[in-house]
Parts: sequence; structure tokens; C-alpha cells
Amino acid sequence: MKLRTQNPPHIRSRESSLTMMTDIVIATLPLYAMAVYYYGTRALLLGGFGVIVSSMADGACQLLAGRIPNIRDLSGAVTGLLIPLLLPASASYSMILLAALFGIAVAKQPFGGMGQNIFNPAAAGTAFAMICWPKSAFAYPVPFERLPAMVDDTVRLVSSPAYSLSLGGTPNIDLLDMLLGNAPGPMGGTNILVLLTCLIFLIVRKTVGLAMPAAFLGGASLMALLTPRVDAPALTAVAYELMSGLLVIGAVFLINDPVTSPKRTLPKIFYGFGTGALSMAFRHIGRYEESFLFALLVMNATVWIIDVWGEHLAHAMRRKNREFKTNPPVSEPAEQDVGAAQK
Amino acid sequence: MNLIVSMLTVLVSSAVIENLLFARAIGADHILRQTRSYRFIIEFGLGAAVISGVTVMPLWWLSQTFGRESWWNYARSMAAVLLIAVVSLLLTIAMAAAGRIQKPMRLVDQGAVYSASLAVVLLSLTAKMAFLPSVLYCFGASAGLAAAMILVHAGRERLELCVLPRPFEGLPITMIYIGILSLAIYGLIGHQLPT
Amino acid sequence: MRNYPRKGILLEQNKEPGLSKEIRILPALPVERSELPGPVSSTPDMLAPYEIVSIAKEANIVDEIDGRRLWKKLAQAARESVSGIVVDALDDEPYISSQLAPTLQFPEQLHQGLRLALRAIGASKSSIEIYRNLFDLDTRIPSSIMGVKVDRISGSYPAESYARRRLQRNSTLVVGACALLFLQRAVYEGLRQTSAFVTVTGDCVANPGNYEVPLGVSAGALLEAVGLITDPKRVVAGGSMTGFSLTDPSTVYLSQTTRGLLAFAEEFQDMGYACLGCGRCTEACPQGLSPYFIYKVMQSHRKHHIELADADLCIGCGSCSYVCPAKLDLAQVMAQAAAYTRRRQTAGGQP
Amino acid sequence: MPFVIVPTLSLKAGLLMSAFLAAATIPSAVLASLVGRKIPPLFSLPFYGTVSTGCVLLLRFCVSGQALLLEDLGVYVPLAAFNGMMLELALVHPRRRVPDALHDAVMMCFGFLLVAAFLSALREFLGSGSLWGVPLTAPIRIRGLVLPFSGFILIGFLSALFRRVDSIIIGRMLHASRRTAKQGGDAV
Repeated sequence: MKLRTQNPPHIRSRESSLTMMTDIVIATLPLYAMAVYYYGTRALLLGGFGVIVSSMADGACQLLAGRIPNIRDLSGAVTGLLIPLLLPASASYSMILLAALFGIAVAKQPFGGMGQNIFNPAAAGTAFAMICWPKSAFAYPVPFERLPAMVDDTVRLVSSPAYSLSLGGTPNIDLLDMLLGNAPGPMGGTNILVLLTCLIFLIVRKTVGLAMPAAFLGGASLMALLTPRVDAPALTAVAYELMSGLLVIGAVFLINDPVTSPKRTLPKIFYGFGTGALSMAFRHIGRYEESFLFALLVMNATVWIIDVWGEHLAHAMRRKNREFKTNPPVSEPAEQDVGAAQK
Repeated sequence: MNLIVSMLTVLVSSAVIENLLFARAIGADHILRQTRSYRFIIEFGLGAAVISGVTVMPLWWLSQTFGRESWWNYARSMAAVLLIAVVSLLLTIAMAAAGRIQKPMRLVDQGAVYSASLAVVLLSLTAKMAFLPSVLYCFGASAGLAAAMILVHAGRERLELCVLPRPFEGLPITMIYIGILSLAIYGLIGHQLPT
Repeated sequence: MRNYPRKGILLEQNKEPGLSKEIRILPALPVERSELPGPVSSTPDMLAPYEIVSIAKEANIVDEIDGRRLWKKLAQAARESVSGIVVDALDDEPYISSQLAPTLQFPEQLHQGLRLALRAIGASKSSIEIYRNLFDLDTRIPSSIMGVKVDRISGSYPAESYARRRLQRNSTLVVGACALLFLQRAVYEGLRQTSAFVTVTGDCVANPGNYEVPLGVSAGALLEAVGLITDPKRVVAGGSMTGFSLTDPSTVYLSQTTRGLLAFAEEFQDMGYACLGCGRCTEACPQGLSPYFIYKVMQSHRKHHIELADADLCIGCGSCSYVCPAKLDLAQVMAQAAAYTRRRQTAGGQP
Repeated sequence: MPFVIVPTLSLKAGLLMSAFLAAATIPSAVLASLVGRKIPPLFSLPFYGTVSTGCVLLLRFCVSGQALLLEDLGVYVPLAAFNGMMLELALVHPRRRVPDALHDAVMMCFGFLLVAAFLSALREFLGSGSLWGVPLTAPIRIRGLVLPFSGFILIGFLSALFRRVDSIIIGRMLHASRRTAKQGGDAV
């Protein structure tokens, strides 16, 4: 009988790209539930629109690149799910459309598509939308006011706590409401408790590691502690800074994007810390009330430097460590050769 | 203390906020061809910093004196070019005398240094700052340019490992990379730059 | 307690039901006895070391852990006067229990063989090494076998090669359990080694277990004799992590070093995923290499930074391929990178 | 030439910028072909730089009526003297004969004119909803297009598009030649 051969190992773990992406999709669903609870079914419309647009853009770009469209790995859908969560619930459909198109067709596919993009597509698209429509991207609807499917001028839009922080004033919302998400802000960025639950879920599922989010939040809070913007008690100020804007949702979803983050543990910590510190620092300098996405993009550009630096470090440690210098035992090379020969 | 803080502000803003490459795209076409190694980038930045820093001193004094006249608007550029030429020639000769030059810089690289220094000098003059800040501005802007070039170089190294779509290989993907980076920088700063 | 490797992967050991069953000789494949010339010594404990070595040579016993002749190993160890013998019975690869089962089922024979080997090399210390992370066992592993201390090796998957390397470094002779059993048979009963212990398992095998099969039998014949439920899609000779799959089992013949024969019903289908860059391979690699980095660098034309990655330190354990969520064949890439790096080193930096 | 794309936010500015580039490039290229071999390399760059700067400033004096546009271009006008085309033609590959140098310079400037016109028109139309200063109604208004970074991204996509078209044309030609060769082979 003739059998198909294949290189060792002959058993594989059950985890796959599909399961990882499915975990992230599952983690976004509670946020959409909360958004429906606060803003009505328009949240679902936005999410579905984003998913459809970005998946179709993904497939179309793959067709243009001459490959068979493979949207099974759900990466485009994840991008489309994340973009509305980063924008206000009153975002117009053209905003979502442009953000998704920019994220997929500019920030992802020209770089070679899945797994090769340097910048996080969701972050890039949302940043582009924010720059194109600064007014409507930073004006948020009030929770518990049902939004119509088509937002018109009758909808009451207010500014977010992040804006009042950027003006140097303490938000007039108490911390518990911000914790529960009963505060104007990005559609998915406000309900902190749900976000932390999602983070715990992802960490338990081992889809993301603990290192980067912890280092990110640590860096952000340290920066906020050192350079306070409001004259409140220090811890209160730090809590306000952390819970306003996109920091927490970024710590859950955007920082942990496996493609655009370093690989070894120490570089991961460095990257997370740097991103947190940078985004907090530019809340002082920048004009926009939210600087996390831009800081993330800048840090994405430095990931390759960080990775090579980490490889240098590991190289030096191996050189120092005697144990790794001994030659491999006799059996394995033989089996390698046989495996290669069989192939 | 206050002085130091203001100086630091000038340095940081010139290096990051008014970054020559990302915010103004000055020298991009040279950089695209010529980011060969980190060492070269450092030398490039140092050269631009020294040349522009030395050049801006007499120019600042000149613009203080002739700033009102209408012909100065034209004479400024010409004077800057000539001064940069003189300073860079002196620098080259000095380094050659010190024996620091193994092989002379290629002409195109010299051109890149020229245009970078020219841009720095003219910008620091249009900003109408005091004397010391404008010199600091030159150093900071050159440092920012070098940092931007390092980022671009790292990006190209990373892009070598990607299986890019064929039409995008080389220049186009680098341009898109720089574009997204400058989007990020612009968002961090968040205001339109005066040209 | 030594914990090595520091990294690596924790596999679920599918050793049952193979391990707890007793070792059988298949009626379809009888093991023929071939006597050694000369009488069997009545007092084996009185034998001189050189006699034991010569008997091992006569009986041409092969050590199953590295395929070397036992008498050569013994003679070399006697020359180098090593301090002791470690019986290698740790099967850290899933499914395989062809060393563990004989150790647990023929303890006194093993003990006698161990005593003979100790006499042969003139050493005193001895211990038996068994893998610690064995969860789903029906039989419990004793703390000592016939007074010989059992050393439980903890740590995740590629523990065997690490244990071997550590022992080689502090001058201890590592002998496989099966080889010692055959040594005991040769001395006490005067038999040559004409058989080997093989674990036959997998989801196609009717009654999985450890079998003593004559040497030179084809894998196909062994599978037929053990009995198949369905026709297997993949047949693997050797361990499930490092063994190699066979195109035609009827043309591959078992040797002393074949420790397992696995028959699986399902194939891997390629989902066409691209590398996510999740970095799990980097977390898994026991050698502290970064298969992600090496994979990326090997993709590129001019292989920058390849000398950083130390690909030649790869031991081919296959952990990276196991954990890869995109199901990439990273072990193959690592092997190519290792060959490339060695070429570079020999060529003086230039491939 | 990307850096001159950035300030060209309107069609007029694009055309003016390409005019400056031409003023900087063509004379120095011709000059290089004339006296290029007489100048020692150490002094060639200052020489050409001065010449092209002079030409650029001359042109600027001529068009000084367009105060607003010049205000927009600002510091980029003198920088046009050191553009990549001028360096390329004058320093790296100076042609030996004047007509060749002229031909090269004019062709390069014309190509740049096309690109600049297209991009600046696109950015003006979609970005600020007007064309040649005449307000129009754009289908969708993307404010981001008037910002510097979109200049980079547009250039990237444009050059990728050109390459794709080139590769398609070359592929067609290769295919045709292969087919003819195959037929020839059959005939033989």
C-alpha cells in the first residue's frame, strides 16, 4: 500500500490560527452586547457593516494579488469587528467604510497580507478616520439614548472624559460609572469591567500573553503618575487617565496583535511599556484627546529593531550558557536525515 | 532651569514635531535610495547637524540686519546655499586632514546633506527664533531626520522578509510605509504644520 | 530535583492501554531461539568482566537508544572507568512505552543484567531513569526496582536528549533497559538477541501494546499480525515526535533501534494559513532559539542576521512544528537553516 | 522626487512646482554636459547648486505675482534646486553631448509634470473639493488627502499601478514573442 509521507512531528497541537482568531471574535461579542445595551441596535449594524466591508476588501485584494481569496482565517473579520469598537457609536457608515478600506488595502495587503503587515490594520484605519473626521470622531453619544440607524443632527453628542482631561479638568463622572461604562466614549472602550473580563478570557485561553498588556498598563499608569494632568489625588488621576480613551481596549486587543508585536518575553515587555509611556506622553503634547492609536503605530515601526535586539540578547545568553554549546546527541541528526530523505 | 526646559522643548519639537522626513518629506527621495547602514545614517545626521548649525549663525545675524528688505527674501536662499557650500568644503578638508575619511562621500550623498542642511537652515530662519534656539533647532532637526532614517531603514529590513505583491516591491511599499508612519506622527502632534 | 529543559512543551502521553498490558510474543511472528556456542555458566556472578563483554559481543546485542553495539560501549566504559550506569527507561515521547514496559514487567531480569553490566565495567553506582510527567497511567511506577533507585526525570518534552547529554557530561554510562534485558538472557540462558521490544499503537491498531517481535520483520507484517481496525493513512516508525513516516510499510524492516510503530487513520489537511507571528515556537523551543525569526530570515533572499539565530544548535525535537497554530513545517525549516549555518561556518561566513 | 509632492495641494501648485524643478534641472544638466569634465568633483556640487538655485530664484522673481501659491510652497522653492533629478543628471550620469542632456532633462521634467499634475488634481478635488481654484462638488470629501502623509501613500500606489501596467504590457509582449517562436518551431 502507498501512503502519504510527512515530516515529523506526527502529532500536532489542536490550536490553529482559526481557533486564535475565533477567540478574539468571541472576546469582542460581549462588547457588542454592552454597546447594544447602551446605544441600541445601531452598534450591531456598524459591526456587521465593518465585518462585511473588511472581509470583502480582504478577498478582493487577495484576488488582485493573484492569490485565491482565503478569508477563512477571519483576520479581515477581526479588523472589521474592532474598527467600530474604537469609534463612537454615532460614527457614520462612510467613516467605517473608509477606515476598513484604509486598514485592509493600505496597511495590510500591500505588505503581503495576513501575518506580514507591519502596522495593525484596525489601528491604522481608525487613525485615518480620526484624522479625516476629527469632529465626529471625538464627539460621542450619551449612553442609554437609543440611536437611530442613520445618525442625523437630532442626536445629542457630548465630549468624552478624555477631552475634559486634555483640558486639565477632572471629569464630572464618578469612577464607578466609568468602570461600568456609563460614560460617553468610544463604543467598545468605555466598559472597563467587560474589557478586563475579555482580557482574562484571552489569557486563560493562552491566545494572548500576560506580559504585554501588563507592561502597557504599567507604563501608562507610571507616566500618568509622574506627569499628572489634573489636580486630583494621584491615584484618582491615574484611574481617570487609564479608564478614559482607548487605553484598556488597546491593552486587550490592539497591543496583543500577534503579527505586529515582538516575539520574545523581554522585548514584549519593552514594547508594551514603551507604547504605554508614549501614548500617555503624547496626551500632553498632542492636540487630539486620544493618542494611543498613533503611538501604537509608531511603536509598530520599531518592532523589528526590538526583535533584532532581542535576538542579540538571546545570542549573547546562549554564548554565555555552557549547556547549549554541547553538540546534539547522535540519534536526532540521523532521524532528521531520514525524514528529509523520505520527503 | 527655565532656560533648560525651553531649550529642551525646542530640541524635542524640532526633532519630533517638525520632523523633516515625516512631517515635511524633505530628503525623502535621497533617503529612499541611500539608507545603506546605520553607520551611514549616523554620519549623515552628524554632518547635517554640524553644517546647518555652523551655517545658521551668520545667516541669523544677516537676517536680523536685512530682514526688512524685499530682496533679502531671494538673497537668503542664495546666501544659505553658498554658506553651506563653504562650510561643507571646510568640513571635508578638516576631516581629510584629521584622516577620518577613508573614502570620499559620494556626490549624491553630498547632495542629500546639502538639501537637508538647506532645509534645516531655512526653516529655522523662517521660525524667527532667538539665536540659541535657532542653532539648537538645527541640531534637533538633524537628529530627528537621522531617527526617521533609522526607522525607515529598519522598515526596509523588515520588508525584505515579507513576500510582497510584485508591483509593490521596493519603492512603493517604502513610500506607503513612510506614509503610515507620518500619519502616526501627524496624529501624535495633531496640527497642520506651517511650511 | 533537576528540571530540564527549562522550556519545551508538555505533551499528553497516550501510553495506555499499551503500557499496562503484558508484553506478548505474537503467534504469527514467533521468535526463534539461537543458542550461543559453549555452555551456560552456572555461576554468572563469578564471571570476569572480559567474559561478560565477550558474551555480549557473541550475542551481538545492540543498545536501542543509540544503535551502538553493547560490548563496544561496555569496553569503552571499562577503559574510561566511568563512575556508574544509568538505565535509560524514560519514554518521553507520546505513545511509546517500549522501554518502560519491560522495565516494569521484568524487574529481576533487569536487575541481574544491570549487575552484570556493572561488573563488566567495574562500577558500583546505578540508577533507573523514568519520565515524570506520565499522567494517564493505570500502573503506578515504583520508587525503586529491586533496590535500584528510580530517578524520575521531570521537565517537558525533549527531556530524554537533555538527560543523555547531562549524563554524558558527568561520565556516566547510559544503557537502554532492553539491552540489559538481552544481556541477562545471553548470560543466564545463552541466547543471542534475535528480537526487539516494539510498541505498536495508534488509532488504527486493534489491540495496542508492547510486543516482542523477531528482528527483520517488515512493519507491514507486524501491523497485520497485531491487527488493524481500518486501513491507516499514516504509518510512523519510531517516536511520534521524531520518527519518520513510511511510504510502504511492507518494505521497511524492524531493527533493534525501532522502538515504536504507530498507525494513524487521519491525515493533516493544509489549511493554507500564513505565519501569524504569534511567537509560540519561540516560547516552545527548548534550545532557546527563535524558529519564527529563523523562518522569516530563511524566507528572504539575502539572509541577514542568520548567524545571530544559532540555527545549528537545533536538536530537531520538533516542538516548534507541534505548537505552530498555522501548521507550518517549522522543523524542516530549522533543519535547512541548521545545514545552511553549518555550511556558512565551514565556508568562513560565506555560504 | 517625492518631497515636492507633499506641498502640492492644488493643481496650480503642482504645475508651479514642476516648473521650478524644470528651472533647476535643465540648465544644470546642460551645463554639466558642457563643462562637466572641467570641474573637480570636490567643487562640482557647490557649482551646480549655486547655478540651479540662481535659476530657481530667477523663476520665482518672474512668478512673484502668485503670492499665495508661493506662500504655500514656502521653503520648498529653494529646496527644488537640490532635487533628485538635478543631482542625477548633473552629478551622477552627466551626458557627453548637449542634445542628449537636454532630451533627458526635458523628458524627466515632463514625466514629473504628469505625475504632479495628476496627484495634485486628485488631492485638490477630493481633499478640498475644488479644481484649479474652481469649487466643485466631490462625491466624497476625504480631508486626510490634503495632509502630507497621503502624498506618500498616493505616490506608493501610483508607482505600484505603473509597475503593474508595465508588467502586464511586458508580459503580453513576452507571450506574443514566445508564441511566434513556438510557431516558428512548429514550422521548422
